[in-house]
Amino acid sequence: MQSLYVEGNSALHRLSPRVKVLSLFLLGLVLFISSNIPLLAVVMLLTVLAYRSVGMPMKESAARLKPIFLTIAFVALITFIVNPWHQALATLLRLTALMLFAAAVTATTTIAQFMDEITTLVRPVERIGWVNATDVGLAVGLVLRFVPEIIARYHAISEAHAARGLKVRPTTILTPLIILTLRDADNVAAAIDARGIRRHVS
Amino acid sequence: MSTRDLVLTALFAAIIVALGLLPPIYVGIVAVPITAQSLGVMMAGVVLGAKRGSIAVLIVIALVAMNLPVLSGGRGGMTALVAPTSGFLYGWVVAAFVTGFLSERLVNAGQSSLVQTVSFFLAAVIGGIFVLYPFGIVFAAIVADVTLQKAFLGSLFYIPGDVIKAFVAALVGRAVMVGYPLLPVRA
Amino acid sequence: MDIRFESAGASFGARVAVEPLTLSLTENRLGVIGLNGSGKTTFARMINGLTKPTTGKVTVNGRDTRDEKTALADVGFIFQSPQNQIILPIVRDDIAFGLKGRGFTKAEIDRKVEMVLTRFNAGELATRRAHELSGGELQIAALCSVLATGPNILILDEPTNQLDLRNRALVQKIIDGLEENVVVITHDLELISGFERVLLFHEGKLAADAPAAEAIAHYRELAA
Amino acid sequence: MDIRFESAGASFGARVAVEPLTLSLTENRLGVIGLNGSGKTTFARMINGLTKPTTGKVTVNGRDTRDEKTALADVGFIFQSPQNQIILPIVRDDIAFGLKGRGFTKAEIDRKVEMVLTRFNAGELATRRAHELSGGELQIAALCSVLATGPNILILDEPTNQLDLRNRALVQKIIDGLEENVVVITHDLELISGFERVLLFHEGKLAADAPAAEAIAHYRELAA
Ligand SMILES: Nc1ncnc2c1ncn2[C@@H]1O[C@H](COP(=O)(O)OP(=O)(O)OP(=O)(O)O)[C@@H](O)[C@H]1O
Ligand SMILES: Nc1ncnc2c1ncn2[C@@H]1O[C@H](COP(=O)(O)OP(=O)(O)OP(=O)(O)O)[C@@H](O)[C@H]1O
Ligand SMILES: O=C(O)CCCC[C@@H]1SC[C@@H]2NC(=O)N[C@@H]21
Ligand SMILES: [Mg+2]
Ligand SMILES: [Mg+2]
Repeated sequence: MQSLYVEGNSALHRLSPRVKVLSLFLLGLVLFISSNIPLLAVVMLLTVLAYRSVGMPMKESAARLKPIFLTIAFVALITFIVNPWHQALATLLRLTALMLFAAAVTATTTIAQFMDEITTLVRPVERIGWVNATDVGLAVGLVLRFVPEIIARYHAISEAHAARGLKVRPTTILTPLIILTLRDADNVAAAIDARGIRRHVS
Repeated sequence: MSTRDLVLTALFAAIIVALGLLPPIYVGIVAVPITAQSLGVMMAGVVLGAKRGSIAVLIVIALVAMNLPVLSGGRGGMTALVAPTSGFLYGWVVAAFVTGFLSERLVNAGQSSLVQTVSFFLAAVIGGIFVLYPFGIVFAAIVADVTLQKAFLGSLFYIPGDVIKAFVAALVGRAVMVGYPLLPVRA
Repeated sequence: MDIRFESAGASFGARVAVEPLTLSLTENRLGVIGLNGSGKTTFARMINGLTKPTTGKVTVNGRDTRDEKTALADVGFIFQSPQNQIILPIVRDDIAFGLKGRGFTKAEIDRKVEMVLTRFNAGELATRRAHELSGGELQIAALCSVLATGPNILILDEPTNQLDLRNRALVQKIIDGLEENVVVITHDLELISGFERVLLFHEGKLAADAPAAEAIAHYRELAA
Repeated sequence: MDIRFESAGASFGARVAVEPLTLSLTENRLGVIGLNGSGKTTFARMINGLTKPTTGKVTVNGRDTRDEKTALADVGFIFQSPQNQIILPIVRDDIAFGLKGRGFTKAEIDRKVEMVLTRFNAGELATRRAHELSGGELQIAALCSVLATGPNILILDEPTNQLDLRNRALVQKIIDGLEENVVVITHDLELISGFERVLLFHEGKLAADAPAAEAIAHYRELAA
């Protein structure tokens, strides 16, 4: 989830978030169903263009995608070993296209827009009475907000280890990380209440 | 759901997502990676309890369904929802629930630190291995079209790592109980 | 403003944070001072209902805080660590976020956001990311988010924390200029030195309720 | 202490946080002041090697910080937000934790923990939960953890943040009484008003390097 919002004013930035979120969803479906290689290749090329259009410098965009590419390469390799080659190629194209498009959408959609779209999407389900659409939107927004914060905390705590000459170990990182983020979360919850953001519950 | 519970579940969903930034490790020719995210699932159960822990996992699955690259190695979307890995993914909901359920019953503040740690460990092993693996194995066998036996043998690869993760989750659970007690308000 | 504490106190388990106290607060400016851990933040949270009294009751403009499930909408609160209070990463989005679900149209929300940014001369903050802001800018962004919803009472918990002389002066100027009723909790005594009413807390009890000079003098004795 | 900056500067991407500067610091007490974002924290982090210079070099007691993989062990650092620095949840455990793996026996570690707690008159903090401590208590717990390991130079980044008058005076007394070499970064000018050498940063550059009174006067002009 490193691929967070990138400032800019590209066509994708201006495109309605609803269209983006829906087409991401639909693309996932279509790519999943089809295994027609020429079609997949064309779609993949289109997603390359979409991703390039966001306007990130080449170096940054490559850095963002590197870990994902490695995974895709590996999954394709496994598929290649146990399946016919064209299936492996289809997997490679499919995953690459999806990844690029997901990266392009997350780079051009703000958290606020995501929250609004999800709230609208979930609204019909609300009738069952299981979930509250506003809460689902809020929860998703909070996840997107917390991820970079957790990473920043992780860096702060490993620096604290370094400053005291201590080795970084999973438990000595995780314990303070979780306690500190829990405390932050409590403060965020208090702020949400103080700002009257979840007034539908009262 | 109180605002606090909502925020805490979102926090643990975010912790699971963040653990996905650690690169997944693929062993052998099984298309299911060893991932740090299952540690996040165990911790969600241990720290938040059954209800909030399993909702945290559901939020992650909702993000996957939106095609967001939140699983280890940047995966998401249909290709992650109907794949050899997906049984584990759905099983995570139950795993977090069972881990949380057992933690809530087994652990209380009056016990010695050893008892607490061992109980959290057991809860994480039962939820995160015994309950989780059947989901993963059956689903993998169906999707990848291999025999159950083969899928079962393949899943043995994960045991050492998952036992270590259960242990880490237990230490974290115990430390949180000492340093930031949430258990009294669990339920 | 009209805040009443009627034998209202708050405890966390065995620890009493604020002992039962009876007070009526109607001043436009109120200062709150005291040693670390003396109960200032807890007292302030009782005003907006974030902390419910464990004994007695608190009413704000006639409403009992215990009757409201969540915090009172007409009491704005700037927290001791404002970075946790900014919920969405982009300042403009965050301000707008607090206005949603209140029956405003999108256009009205946008207008209100612009208005509050203009009020604090903070238009250039609109598109900035909250986590990149300096301490002073963050404080101002938090103020905008809270004031956009039009609270009648504003509580500021240590608003000059970490600020340099310049940002401190800016915050002081903003506080002095607010039309809203303001409650300021602070260790920065200059900030409240002109206030007519200052509460001094000590170990959860009210040790003074007096004009600034007197309360500050008493505080200095306690701290010595 | 013997800290040398030789045309040492630090940038983050395109943003220059500290412009290349050449300095030799040998005083037992050093103050660092400046506006928010002027580069004070970055400068301090360059001293213990948490931030490596992107140009030039920094040596501390003769060692080049670039040669050390991690931060220098003989430079203790109290962070601007000390809660990040406490690694284990209980104060006593945290102090002991920093001493592990240095070849001490369990008994020696326990003795050292007691010693440092006694030194700061903080015995009652030993069994407290770090996240529940008030600002002042947290600052003192962080000091204990760092000083237990016996650093030769101690860097304090805004140590009086959030503190009441009493804790502020306590921290001031502690700083004055430390035998260690001390670098204090602060917006609380009184804290460094007796220092013979104070560095004033402005937009990443050294705007003054002078006795306290002179540097402070210059700072006030900048902030006006
Ligand atoms: N959620 C909580 N759980 C347990 N104890 C708490 C809680 N909140 C506050 N306290 C305790 O209540 C007392 C009063 O705390 P409070 O935060 O109101 O102090 P304060 O005057 O604002 O202090 P400071 O100047 O350090 O901000 C302290 O002893 C504190 O440890
Ligand atoms: N890790 C980083 N990445 C990018 N920019 C940074 C980073 N750390 C600091 N900066 C920038 O470098 C400049 C100097 O920051 P620094 O933290 O040193 O300031 P400071 O003088 O300590 O300010 P304050 O008084 O607010 O603590 C600021 O513009 C800051 O935004
Ligand atoms: O990323 C996914 O799509 C789900 C991965 C599931 C991996 C499972 S969880 C239990 C077992 N332990 C591991 O480390 N990996 C597998
Ligand atoms: Mg307080
Ligand atoms: Mg700083």
